[in-house]
Amino acid sequence: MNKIIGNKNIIEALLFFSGEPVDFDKIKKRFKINDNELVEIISELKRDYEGRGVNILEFEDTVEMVTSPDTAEFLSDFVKSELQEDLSQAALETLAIIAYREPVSRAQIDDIRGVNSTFILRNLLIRGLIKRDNNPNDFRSFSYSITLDFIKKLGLKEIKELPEYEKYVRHVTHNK
Amino acid sequence: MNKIIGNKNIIEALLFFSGEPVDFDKIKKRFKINDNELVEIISELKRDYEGRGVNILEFEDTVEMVTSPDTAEFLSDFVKSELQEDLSQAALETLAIIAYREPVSRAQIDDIRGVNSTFILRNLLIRGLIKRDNNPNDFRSFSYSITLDFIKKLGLKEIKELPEYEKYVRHVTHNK
Amino acid sequence: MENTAYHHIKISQFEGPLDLLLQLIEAKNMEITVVSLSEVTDQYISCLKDIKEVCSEDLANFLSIISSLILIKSKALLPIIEIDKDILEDADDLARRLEEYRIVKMLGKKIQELDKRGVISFSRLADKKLRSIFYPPRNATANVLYKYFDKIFKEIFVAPLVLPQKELRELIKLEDIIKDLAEKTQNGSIKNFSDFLNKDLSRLEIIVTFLALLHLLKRKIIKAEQCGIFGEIAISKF
Repeated sequence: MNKIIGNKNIIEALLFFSGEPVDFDKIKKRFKINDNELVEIISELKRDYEGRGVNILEFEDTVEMVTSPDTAEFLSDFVKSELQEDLSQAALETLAIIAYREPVSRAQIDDIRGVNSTFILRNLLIRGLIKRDNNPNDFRSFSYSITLDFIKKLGLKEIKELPEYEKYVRHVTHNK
Repeated sequence: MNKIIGNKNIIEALLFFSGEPVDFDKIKKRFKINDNELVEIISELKRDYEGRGVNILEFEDTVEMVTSPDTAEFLSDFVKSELQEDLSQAALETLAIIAYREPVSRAQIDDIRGVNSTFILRNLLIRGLIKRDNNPNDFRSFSYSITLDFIKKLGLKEIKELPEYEKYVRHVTHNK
Repeated sequence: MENTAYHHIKISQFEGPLDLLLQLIEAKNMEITVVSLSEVTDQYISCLKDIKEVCSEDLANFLSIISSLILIKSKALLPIIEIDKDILEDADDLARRLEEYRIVKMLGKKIQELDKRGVISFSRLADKKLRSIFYPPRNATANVLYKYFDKIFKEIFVAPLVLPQKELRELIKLEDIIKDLAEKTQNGSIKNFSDFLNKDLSRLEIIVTFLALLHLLKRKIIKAEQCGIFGEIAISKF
């Protein structure tokens, strides 16, 4: 068994075992492999799982093993997940702002929506659809971005699959 | 997509998702397939996972997806290496909520913290600091409490010996 | 007559001041421009009067948009008046904000379509056989847990929810102001707009009052004349 194959198996087992997104950095460090080797292993795994009931999902330098979206309908008898809950108009607007404008502060979200977004942000945070980090340029405020759960909820493989992503995406810089 | 392939994918997703052995009967009933079809699907899946990091294990009329035995040692080393001696602020906060409010559901913890606690809870579980009583039909209704090992480690005989425990318990008005 | 026309446009639920404005403009199949903003001003105000439940912060947002709309509308109604450059920028800014909101709302609808497919990737449930390794942290002592819980307790369990004050809501009784202004003008008890303004009025209240004035002008209930920029506005019975 050569090194790449061996590592590939262990990484597959690790992804299966973890049940959550695993950082690229952790894998690289632990397996003492470089970026190229990691990319190669992940694309091999992706190929293995193409058209299968399980998929490999990459998001912001993490990788996770998940069920393939087209099996969701049949799994719903067995699963009860928050991801299945509907989104209100306020949630949809706020998610759209965050997904297409991330990272974005609460003030910016409020400004675009024209209303206070405190409650809806809290709701989305609890549901795990968005996350907040300290704003790199202002430690008193948070910046919001979407999570892997949001991608999973929509059954996407990556953020770029969002509708008209290239056309409308605008990554704001934090100089407000 | 023909019926057999479709079902195979869905069963693969189900096995992946479940994290425990799944009864043959449950699968046959749910997918309206007979013994022969089930046997065929399982052997196809076994073949797909031959020599891989994840295996299909059949045992007494149940089938389960597991990590392959030769990855076990590595995985347990990996988990240990991931554990940091100190807990993060978020983890301490979660632990404190569980300690003073046990038994407490994830929904309650999320509600108090205002963010999703899934990954933190998983981490605390792996470290053996908390345990959960599970309801297999509803992931959200697991309830969490502090393990006996950790109570002892804190130098307490029981959780009620935490500072000001009685004072806070009187305020269990947060009945969400 | 114009008033009845407004009510034909059914406004579904809206998410806030910008959403209401957008729905009014879209109901008329207009593009978002300064002109279209000016055209929906009256409707916007009449819709706002019907809103019963609105918290003070949202009300302030509504009022700030109303004030921009009124400035835009005043410019349209009274093209002779010199308008400050800032005000024109304000109008452009409102149009720009509304366009941004329109895009975001449209993208939200597209996200909803994706969501409605019910196509979801699930993570694995936590392993039932998850083998835990007892590894207690150094930094989690009984006192540390106490400290953290005490902080949370004070924030969440004890701190009362600060409810928005009612003051702002009281402020926008547009209908009352219109009635009052009409009455006082009719019976001649005031002759100038400034007579009607109380010294203690906030900027927002002045805006609302000015709005009442515009309404009465438009309905030809009163006449108004202004001598010079920032000059006094003389008002009288029509």
